[in-house]
Amino acid sequence: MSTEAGAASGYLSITPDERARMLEAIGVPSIEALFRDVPEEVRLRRPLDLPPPMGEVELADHMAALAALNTDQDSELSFLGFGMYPHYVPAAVDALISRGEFMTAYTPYQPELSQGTLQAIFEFQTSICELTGMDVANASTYDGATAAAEGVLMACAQTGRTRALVPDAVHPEIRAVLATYVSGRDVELVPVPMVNGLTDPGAVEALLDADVACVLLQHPNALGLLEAAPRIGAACESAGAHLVASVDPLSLGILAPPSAYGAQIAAGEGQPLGNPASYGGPTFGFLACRTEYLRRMPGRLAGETVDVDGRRGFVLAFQTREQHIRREKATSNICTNHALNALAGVIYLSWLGKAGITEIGRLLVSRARYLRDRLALVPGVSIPFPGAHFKEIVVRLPEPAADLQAALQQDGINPGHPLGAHYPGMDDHIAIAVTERHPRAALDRLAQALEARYA
Amino acid sequence: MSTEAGAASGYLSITPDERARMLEAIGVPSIEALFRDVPEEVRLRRPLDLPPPMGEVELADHMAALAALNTDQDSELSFLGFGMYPHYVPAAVDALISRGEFMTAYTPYQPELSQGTLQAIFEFQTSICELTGMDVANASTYDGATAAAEGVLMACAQTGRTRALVPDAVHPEIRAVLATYVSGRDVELVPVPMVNGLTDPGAVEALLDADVACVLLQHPNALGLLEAAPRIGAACESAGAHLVASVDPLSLGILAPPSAYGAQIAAGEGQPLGNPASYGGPTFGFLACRTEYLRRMPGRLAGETVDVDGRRGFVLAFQTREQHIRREKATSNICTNHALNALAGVIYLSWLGKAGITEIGRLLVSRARYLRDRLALVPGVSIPFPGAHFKEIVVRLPEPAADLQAALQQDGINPGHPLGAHYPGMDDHIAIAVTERHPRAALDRLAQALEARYA
Amino acid sequence: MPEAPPPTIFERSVAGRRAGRLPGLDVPEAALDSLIPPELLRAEPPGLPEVSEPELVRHFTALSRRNFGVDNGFYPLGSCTMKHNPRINERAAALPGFRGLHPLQRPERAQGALRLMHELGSWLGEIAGLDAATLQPAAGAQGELTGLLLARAYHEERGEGARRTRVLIPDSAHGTNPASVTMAGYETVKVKGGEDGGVDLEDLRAKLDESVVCLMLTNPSTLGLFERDIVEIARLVHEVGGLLYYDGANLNAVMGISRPGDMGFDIVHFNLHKSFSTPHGGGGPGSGPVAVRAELEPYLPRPVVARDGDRYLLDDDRPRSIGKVRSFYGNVGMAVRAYAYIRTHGADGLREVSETAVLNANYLLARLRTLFTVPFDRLCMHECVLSARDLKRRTGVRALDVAKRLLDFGVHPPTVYFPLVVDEAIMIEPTETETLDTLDTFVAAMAQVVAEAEEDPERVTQAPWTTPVRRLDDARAVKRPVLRQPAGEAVGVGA
Amino acid sequence: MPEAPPPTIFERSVAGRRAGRLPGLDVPEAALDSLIPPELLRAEPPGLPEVSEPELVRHFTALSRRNFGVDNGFYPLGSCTMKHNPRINERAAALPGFRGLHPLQRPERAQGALRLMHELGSWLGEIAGLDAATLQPAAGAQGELTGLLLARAYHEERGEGARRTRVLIPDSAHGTNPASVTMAGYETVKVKGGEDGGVDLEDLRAKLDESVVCLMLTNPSTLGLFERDIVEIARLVHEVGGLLYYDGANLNAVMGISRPGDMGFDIVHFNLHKSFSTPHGGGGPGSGPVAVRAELEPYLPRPVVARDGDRYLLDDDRPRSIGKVRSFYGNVGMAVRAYAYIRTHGADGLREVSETAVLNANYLLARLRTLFTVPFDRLCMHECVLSARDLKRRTGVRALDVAKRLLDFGVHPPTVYFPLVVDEAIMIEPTETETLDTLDTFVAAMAQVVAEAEEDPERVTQAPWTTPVRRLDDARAVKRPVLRQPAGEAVGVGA
Ligand SMILES: Cc1ncc(COP(=O)(O)O)c(C=O)c1O
Ligand SMILES: Cc1ncc(COP(=O)(O)O)c(C=O)c1O
Repeated sequence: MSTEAGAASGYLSITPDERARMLEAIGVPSIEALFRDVPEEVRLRRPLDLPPPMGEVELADHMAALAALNTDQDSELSFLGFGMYPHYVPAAVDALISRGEFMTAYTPYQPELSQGTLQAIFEFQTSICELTGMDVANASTYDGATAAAEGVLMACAQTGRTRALVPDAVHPEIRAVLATYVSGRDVELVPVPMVNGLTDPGAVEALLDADVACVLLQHPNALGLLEAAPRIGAACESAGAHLVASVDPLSLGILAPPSAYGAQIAAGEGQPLGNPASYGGPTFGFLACRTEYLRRMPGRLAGETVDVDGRRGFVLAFQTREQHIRREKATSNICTNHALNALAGVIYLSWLGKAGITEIGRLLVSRARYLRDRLALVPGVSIPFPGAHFKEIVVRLPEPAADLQAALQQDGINPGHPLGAHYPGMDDHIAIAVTERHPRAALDRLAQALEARYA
Repeated sequence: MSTEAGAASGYLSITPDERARMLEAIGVPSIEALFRDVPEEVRLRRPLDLPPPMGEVELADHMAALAALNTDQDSELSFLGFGMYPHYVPAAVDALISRGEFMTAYTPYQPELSQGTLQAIFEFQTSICELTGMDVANASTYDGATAAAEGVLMACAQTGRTRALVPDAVHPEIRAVLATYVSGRDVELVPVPMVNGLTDPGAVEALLDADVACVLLQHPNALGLLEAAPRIGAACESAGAHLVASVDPLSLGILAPPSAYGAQIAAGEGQPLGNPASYGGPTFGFLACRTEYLRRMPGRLAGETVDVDGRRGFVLAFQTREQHIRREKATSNICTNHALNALAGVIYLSWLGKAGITEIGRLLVSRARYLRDRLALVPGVSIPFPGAHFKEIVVRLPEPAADLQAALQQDGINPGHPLGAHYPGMDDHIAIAVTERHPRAALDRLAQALEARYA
Repeated sequence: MPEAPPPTIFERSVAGRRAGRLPGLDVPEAALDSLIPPELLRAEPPGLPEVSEPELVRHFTALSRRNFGVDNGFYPLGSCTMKHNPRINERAAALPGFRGLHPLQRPERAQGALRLMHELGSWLGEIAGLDAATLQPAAGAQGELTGLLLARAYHEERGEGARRTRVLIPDSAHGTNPASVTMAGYETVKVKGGEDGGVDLEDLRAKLDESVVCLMLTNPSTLGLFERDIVEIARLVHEVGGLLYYDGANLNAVMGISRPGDMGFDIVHFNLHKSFSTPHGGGGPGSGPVAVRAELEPYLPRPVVARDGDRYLLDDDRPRSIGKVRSFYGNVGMAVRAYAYIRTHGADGLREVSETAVLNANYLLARLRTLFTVPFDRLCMHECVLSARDLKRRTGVRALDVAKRLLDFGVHPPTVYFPLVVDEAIMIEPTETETLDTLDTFVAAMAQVVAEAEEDPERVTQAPWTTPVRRLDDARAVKRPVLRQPAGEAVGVGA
Repeated sequence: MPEAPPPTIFERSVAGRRAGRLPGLDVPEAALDSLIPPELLRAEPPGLPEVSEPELVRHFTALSRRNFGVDNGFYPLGSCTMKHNPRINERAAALPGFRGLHPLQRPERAQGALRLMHELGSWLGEIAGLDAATLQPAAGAQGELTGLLLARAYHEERGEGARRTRVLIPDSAHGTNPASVTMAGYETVKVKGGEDGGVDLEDLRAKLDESVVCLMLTNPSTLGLFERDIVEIARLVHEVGGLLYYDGANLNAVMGISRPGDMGFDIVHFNLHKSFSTPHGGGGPGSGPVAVRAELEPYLPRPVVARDGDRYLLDDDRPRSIGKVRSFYGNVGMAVRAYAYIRTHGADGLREVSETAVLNANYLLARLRTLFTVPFDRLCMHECVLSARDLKRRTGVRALDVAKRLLDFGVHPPTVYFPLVVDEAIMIEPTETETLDTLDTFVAAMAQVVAEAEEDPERVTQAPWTTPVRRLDDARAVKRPVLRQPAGEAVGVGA
């Protein structure tokens, strides 16, 4: 044992005295003796090369100092979006998900002790079904990208086909993850070109043949634009392909649900629902499908049942799909998912409610339109894609977007995300996201900054 | 009803429909009719003149903007103390006291539903008794000043005497509150002068006569110095007066407890125990006494007992002292006290533990001495009071302390609290507090700033 | 899951364990007795618990689970206004700029806090219909003491200090009222209640003379009834030179509807932890600001938050002030929450709060009136007081038994035996934040309890049955007082 | 206090209620169908619950109270490392600079996060005895997939991509291992366990050839036993050109004691939510960083956090990378917690963590060995696996029954029926954060359950008795699946 007096941290609970008694009960002379099965040649005979320990007092200051090196969304007027958005996280969400009973529990394998998590998942599943119009939703995936990837794999398995159409207008993070997920599988990804910032429906129609398992449609797409979802859905249907829709959950108060345009599978990034950005994670992905897909669904599913006394209760249902039962034949390898983030999601959706989900949709689209119209008037700035949008708009600048960003950040404005790294030829394009936390004055401030710069 | 559609805030739970049904059940035609007992001449027939309502999203930003106008203890290197100290609040304390079961409960009048609060108070009382060496502690008072004031009133009532000696070295906030508390009572406060920053024990001895109920001794005193507590305690005893000691709870790992120098009553400010400064409150006061004083103790007392099945449980004991039973004959008017802050206190003390309370005392006195020695070497700076100190020191500057403070704050250092407003002739004195959050480098930074200024 | 009664934290203690880790000594080490005179040093360390963080967290989590707050269910505790505690308020108070602000920070660098305090003070003045306010008092009772001392200062400046020594208080008043009178060095004189639950004007007239400091009233009264004669009462009190004091515990009934100042009150205390939604914390912290008429403003506790153009400052130069009632400026952390609450609602919202509180209480009164005795047959305000007098006569079941039986239904019982003027009082304050479903469920529980009282009274008189502990022996706690873990006994029990 | 089964949040819904308030429209209002083509608009709003904030808080508080976490008691769930979740880690992750940091913030303005990620990566490398690490995988299973794809890239670059298709996995492995193999497009080949619980070297040799991608092992194995032949195993696998993959779920046994890299492993995944104390959250989020030998570094998911002098940057120019396994850079919020955890302990502290974890497990094994069957009579590492085989034979009571009966004692049961190679397995992982008292109480509970099994088996086979619900009908949940609140049905039920 490293230290003779007391434990190395306040998280350890065995005193030196107790240790001695325990060793005696075990019948070994020392801690060292417990490790006798570890061959000498693989023993580490030096201390790990790690920085010295810190007590909580110093650690708190150290972590605060590190955090202070980051410019967070509230330290500047930020229009960054492109996949993650600084939506408001209600105080009640944080207060509730940090309750130890939720936060420190494992996956609800023992339902009798886990009714809280299980019922919350059931309510989460219901909320996601309500939003998407699907029949079944799982308990969460890691993020929106893996949700989409799992969705495509499901569609390939279900249809027995091997090609998936993946428009360029799908977010590059999703496309990248999908490419990795299929890299070992017999699945071919076929890109679909973009016209005017939109997936070209004609190209989709042309590419749809009897080998195509599905189209992955992001709507609103990576550029914030609304796709011709009904037409693409109809095209899928006539080709016997399935539609996997990746959607922004906050759009679904005003936008038609995936079910309405024929999707069999809906996926999405849950971050806008009560989850902070946290430099990209943890957030959660959601995945929902038509009943036909139920047994192909990866991950946890909570279901309602009764106990031996007839009392209502919830359990993990259809576990035979999962890796711990089905092993190599499982629908996916996912085990630990993003339950606490999904819990934040269902609390958020309950906070927002039926009226709120519609209201926020209206607010976001209206503000985004106001900003787009306002920026269109700035000399030198233009609107490259005329289509309808949701909460994020793309504008074209008279300079590289990265230059604008660097300049405006000096004055506390982060004007959005430069698109050049993602789309060739779009160096002067910038994606600008608007939320309920961006009042008109904030939008005007951005517009004025551009006016001043390009005057 | 003000709004026809929906409630004014998310905290209201009655819908317009329900309202109509309820009015019907009551048998009145309108909300207005419920107020028929309110005479027309006292009805407010206009809206209150208040700012318009704000939803949570905007409110969060508004509150953050207000908060940003304040320079908090972590936004500068702060040596402010003089009654409130930026001690570290462990993360576990915040996590636990914010649990709704604790935070949203009332005073534990229904013990069957309040065993959590009651047992925590019992543990708090035990901790305070352990610290102070007293027999009985109450569940908390509003703050250290009211605790001291209640202590003095207890001593007057118990001894049947009417004068209390109040040294100038007692913190001005305590003296001010005490003066207010006795203003309507037959109690006379007699000041005791300070010599070298200390209460003059000779003066105490001279003033102690058969009319003196008690001496209020703060130890360490307002200037951070250690008083001649044993001598003053002995003097009290021979004069038949009682000693009310006001103490810093964090000093009691290394300093003799009030019981050791003859105090009958111990009081103190609990802020150092796991409570943030919050611009002065809420924190808590603690009040403890010898058994003889039990029935004079103000406020709540939790006691152990058993239920009808013989199970251990806790209740509010000796309620016949309190205002809700004894009314004008109660020991005090205190009702709502500072239970949640005291809960933070007992969690903090359990976090610190027996070893920690001693360790922190050593650390603080050592750092303060280091700083005092270091500053004594700065040209122009002197140590006006040579006595032993705990965690706060006073130094004398070659300029008004307020000038130094204003200058150093420009560079992110708040050098401490200028004493001129509290003690005549001390314009060039500054009280500098040191905590476990002030590593040597921070102390050196202050010293270097003074060196630079006075070079 | 069954949770065994947890041991105390002292019983969990094992020598050598600890949760917290402090920085090591980073300055030259010196023997303690070289820094501090040996006679001032402690011989034995205090016997604080020795636990690790996992145990610490589990222990206090377990304790919390043996507690019941508004978050856990209906809490119609009359006179306590147990409304929902909004979580955004907690977030606001936890902002570093508020939470970590030192009270001696220079006002130039505390402008956010000072502005908030100044605005809250003026809003409270507007709500009360009075001219100035202090946020210093820490709770309602301290607000009362403050108010009485303000009255003293007022009378003293008018040369009437010695003459005025009596404070009139209705017999239905809360215990803190008379206790505060004593704290202020005055004498309590009780005023009887009249037929309709209001102040008996005859008795009031009889007791009013020039020795009166003030009359302390709650309005609505602790009976939940609006004082219909308030204008006349104010006239009478003022006629003899007395002041009118408003105990704001019941303000939740009248916000935006009727203002104490307009009723004739001169001094008002608020309970931010009642009307303005700050959490009760299991017995505090609260906050008891006091608003007054302009004539009383000079006496307010010092310092006063003042405004000079765009700047806010602490004015401590207040020669006529009564001084300080607590250190620094009061429970500013609670003021932050109350500020957020008022800002959330605005004028119409606050009015709707009160309207709904009164609606809910009258709904309960209407639905419960056949089950219990209604002492005063009037519409109530934000709470209603029933009596178990007849139930007791019929069945032997008392108000206390009803309260205890309700525990088995997962609701916190109403206040019982207060106000004292109603025999077997049951005082129900639902607040505006409850749902109709909750109110109906409560009515059903009450009906069941009354039915049980008729059919099987033991079911009620022996209740509760399902709580973590059952009825506790109060007498034993006084006869054989155990007010702390016996020293030494505890440590090591857990091992 | 008895808590009735709460309705669902949908059943609490009443039309017209809402908790959240959004800002009003502050830009020119336009008809929605002028902003969005009508065919893209939604006809009916989604049926989200309509509740006020008080109900929202009460509902999820009530749900939480029907849950059990490490904060509530002993949680010796084998393979899950349910250690205490330090609260300072939560505070650190909630700092605005981490919590509110956008992943696309320019790296110049995310230096704190990048530095933390870079340091954590290098510490994990040091702990694993390997050269480079990625934090991108979101959980252990994703770490496995990542590791397998790294192996694929490695073999492909060596021109062996087509040839190597088989992944060897011991039969005691966790289900994610074979599932990940399938995800990666490979074939799982099972390797038998030997007499002493280790890999059967004969069987391994028989299955090793040049078609092998890698061997996936946990060490200690899921039996809680250290693989004594690890050096030989590594040699054999490497000899045929295969790689050695380390499933880090059991790393808590060997931190600072023995490093996977030194054992011969080439790829290691960590579970920050196990060994490094980040909370499990009722099923995530976790975090599954992967460390590799230098040869595999070029294939790591992009971007890689790189260091250039004092600056940290995101290097996305990684042509040989396997690509991305999830969006952005992984669960950075969990990395913050793990960083704080490692920083708290330092080298000696981490070693003591493992030593104590192993001590506690062996203590339980020593005290429980007479109650159950011990499949392998060896010292265990951080967990021990017992069997209820003989108990079942004698009494009919199965491992599942033992688990269910333990619920009545307020402890979470151990893992049962895993690993699959042990009949009626009971897999106990106490972790290092438990007190001796807790361990002893658990032993006593186990002894009582066994005694009951002998004397009154129904007491055990019908358990639990005291949980909020009793045994639930799993079959019904599949036969008559109810996976969501039926649409429409719910709303208004609460009214
Ligand atoms: C009518 C009334 N007045 C005064 C008080 C005292 O208020 P506090 O507990 O805040 O001191 C109360 C508290 O319950 C009350 O109900
Ligand atoms: C041995 C082992 N391997 C892998 C995993 C999968 O890890 P995760 O749940 O983080 O995906 C687990 C989880 O329990 C495990 O115990």
